[in-house]
Amino acid sequence: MANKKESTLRCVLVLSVIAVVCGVLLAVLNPLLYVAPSAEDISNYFDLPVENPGEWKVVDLNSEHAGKTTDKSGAAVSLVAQMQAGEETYYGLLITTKASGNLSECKFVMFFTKSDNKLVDAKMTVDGSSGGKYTYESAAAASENVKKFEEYYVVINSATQFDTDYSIPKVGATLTLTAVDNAFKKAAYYYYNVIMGGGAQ
Amino acid sequence: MKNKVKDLALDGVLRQNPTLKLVLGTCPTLALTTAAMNGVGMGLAVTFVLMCSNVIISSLRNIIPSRVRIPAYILIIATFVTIVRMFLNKFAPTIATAMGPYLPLIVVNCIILGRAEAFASKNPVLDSMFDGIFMGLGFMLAITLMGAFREILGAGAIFGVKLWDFKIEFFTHASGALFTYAIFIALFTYFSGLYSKKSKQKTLQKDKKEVEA
Amino acid sequence: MNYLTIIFTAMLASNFVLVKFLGICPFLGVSKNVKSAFGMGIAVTFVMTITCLITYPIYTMILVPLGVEYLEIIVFIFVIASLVQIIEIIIKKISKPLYNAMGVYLPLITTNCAVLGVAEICIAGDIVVDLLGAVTYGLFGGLGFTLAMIMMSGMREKLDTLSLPKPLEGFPVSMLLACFMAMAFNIFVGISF
Amino acid sequence: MLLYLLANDPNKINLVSVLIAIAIMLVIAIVFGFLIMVVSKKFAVETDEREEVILGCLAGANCGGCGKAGCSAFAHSLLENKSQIDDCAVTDKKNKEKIAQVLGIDYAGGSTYKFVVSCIGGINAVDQNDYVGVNDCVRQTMTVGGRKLCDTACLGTGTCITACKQDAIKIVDGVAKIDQQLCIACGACFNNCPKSVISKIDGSAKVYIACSTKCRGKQVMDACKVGCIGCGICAKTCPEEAIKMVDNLPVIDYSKCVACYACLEKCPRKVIKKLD
Repeated sequence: MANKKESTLRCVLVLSVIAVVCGVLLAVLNPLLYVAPSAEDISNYFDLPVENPGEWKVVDLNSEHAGKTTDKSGAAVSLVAQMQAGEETYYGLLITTKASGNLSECKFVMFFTKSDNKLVDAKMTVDGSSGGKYTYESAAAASENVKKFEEYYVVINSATQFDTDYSIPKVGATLTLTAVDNAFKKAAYYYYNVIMGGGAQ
Repeated sequence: MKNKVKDLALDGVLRQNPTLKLVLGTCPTLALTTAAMNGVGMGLAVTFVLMCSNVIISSLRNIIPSRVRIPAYILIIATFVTIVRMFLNKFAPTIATAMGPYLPLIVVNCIILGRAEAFASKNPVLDSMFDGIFMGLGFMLAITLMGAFREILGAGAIFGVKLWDFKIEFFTHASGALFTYAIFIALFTYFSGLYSKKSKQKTLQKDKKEVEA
Repeated sequence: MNYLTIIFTAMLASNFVLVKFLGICPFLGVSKNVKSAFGMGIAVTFVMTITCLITYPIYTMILVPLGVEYLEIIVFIFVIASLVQIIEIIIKKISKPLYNAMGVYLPLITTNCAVLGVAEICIAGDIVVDLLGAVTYGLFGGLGFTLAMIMMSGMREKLDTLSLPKPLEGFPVSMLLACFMAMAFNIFVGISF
Repeated sequence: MLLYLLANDPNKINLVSVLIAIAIMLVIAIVFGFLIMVVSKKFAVETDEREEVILGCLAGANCGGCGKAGCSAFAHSLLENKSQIDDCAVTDKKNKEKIAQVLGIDYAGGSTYKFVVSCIGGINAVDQNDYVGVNDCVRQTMTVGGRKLCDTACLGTGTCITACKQDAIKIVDGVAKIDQQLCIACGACFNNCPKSVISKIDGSAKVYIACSTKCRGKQVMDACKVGCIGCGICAKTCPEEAIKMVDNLPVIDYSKCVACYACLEKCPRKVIKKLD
């Protein structure tokens, strides 16, 4: 049975040679093609229509408040960047929400003006719903009226949540809507506690 | 050499179409055919991986001992899939996210390992390369057609371009995928059955004529 | 994430075959009769559990700390392929009857998307957060697979006696059957604890 | 392409991560490679080497299309001839011929066997009841042994038709008829006929007996207008003594038969048929 072609040593040798060659090939290719998530995300998602926009600079994440998608809040701040345009500084928050059931991870990007803590724009950039485009439209509609967020920013005084309670509009796509809702709550929470420095805890 | 290529081409796309005749690689077919664009992207990725792995495997076929055959083949296939994943992440992130979890699953796509074992490990390099290309194209053709079918009915659009507002949600769901796949296989067997019966009749008549002549 | 959710999601909410569409090739191929379907199901469950047991620690303990996550696909699939081969040989030697019932499907499992799928899901970290979670996901994912296999093969045996038009026989009719089963499983998708 | 990438940021590939990658791949390859080899040596089980050869010819796609669980199982059942080569739709023709040689049977190129329906009853055979149900011979035989009075009669409900992948079988006047041109002698009908009316005869056969009843004279006349009454004329007239009467049914020894068709002309019930 152990003829030359099948001897243990030869088999293990051939296997490890192939494995090492594959490993090396990938090890060499990977750093070249590696795209740092933040750089890629910024180029894809962070575009804010404002006159003489500066360059988005990544601000390091305060991991204590950023949270993870798996924790109770169901959303996490995955990237924070800052941009100087003229005299106004803008903050960009990239929020990733939890995947549940058929809805995979969604990504939202929200821009605030530092001077008056006003939410300038909120967009759903990665639509995780597998139900095709129709869930996106209903979610976008929902995020439109949730975007009355500006009134909320004024009332962000409580450390954690919005002050006024509101219910999610019943527009089908409940999974997507909860994701939108979680995203806005996490953004408010992070902005209030880290950027506004009101972090009581 | 010329008819060998034609023969492999016919095999890959028509006679032995991996998705419709051998019913291999069903997992990505069902999951990704929500849009024709996905079909094209997936098809290209599979064709690339299939071609490269067929070439490498058939060039190494005498070196790899038969007992560790499967792990070795899978290593080679996995390397190419990772390379595709890296290139896609860097140069075409939108397609990468669209394919999502199904990109790594090309590795266990039954077509690739199936062809590697059935064809590449027994035939010379050039034939394996052509076989890889045509099998990949056959797969791509099938899933793009299915993708278009489901996109037109399910989302009222084709290649992302909105056609009309009439939508049947059924086709975007999982069960719609199975339904479409069943119809496509039935149509394929029907027509190929028709074709082979006609060709069988033709050969019979030809034999009779020779006998009389 | 408590384990009850993992069990429910793995078995029903995102059932490997009918919701996530993984492992369809053996699901359609081997479900001609209930006995072989059950054998295949148990073999898949067995391999999926062991795969989670081995690939999860490899990823978390070795790949991530060393910063070589890109090797993930290669290492996983290599481990799965070798595992399947080893298990097949061992079972073939230890007990022939067990091998005839279950092991004979093992070579099929290497090309089974569900096994690599479960490894990917465990390390994605959105449901599974620790080793015990990973193993439960593997175990109940496999049982979900077996459940779907048994239901499918039970019905398919009845199907053979129908007189169907020629092109519809074989795969198409079993796919239509799976289509209705997928519809049934859709009700679980919305529910999550 | 690679050069372009290498050119613009050569310093990015730090050596350490390459070494780590090599180390991990090496360790895993050796560990599992060694495990596989040790296990396969220690747990070596002697398998019929013909199975390896057949497995080599098979497509190896392990798709399970043949109903068996993968190619090694299919090769195994081929050796115990529990399944036919044609069950595997994936393997191409050349390999199938190779497998046939290993199994010692001929394949589709004038195979050593022919399959014929040994019954011409159909509408001429008397029905003992009218069966209403799933039109499938298996179900019909299960009910009361089928609707025909003669227990070896073809029921004409087409299980063989569904079994035959070549569409070679048609129902003519209530009896299944195999078109020898289309038939590739895969034996699917032979395996699936519940009444085993389809018989497997030698490939060189020119004539066959289109009846399989074991009764004699009057009993046959009551059950079927055209059945063989076991008179034995064919056995007497055959110049080569190729036909013997085995419990009232003629059996042809095809090695002796010279196809002179004497039996065919003499048979009063026209039960002996020519094989085109």
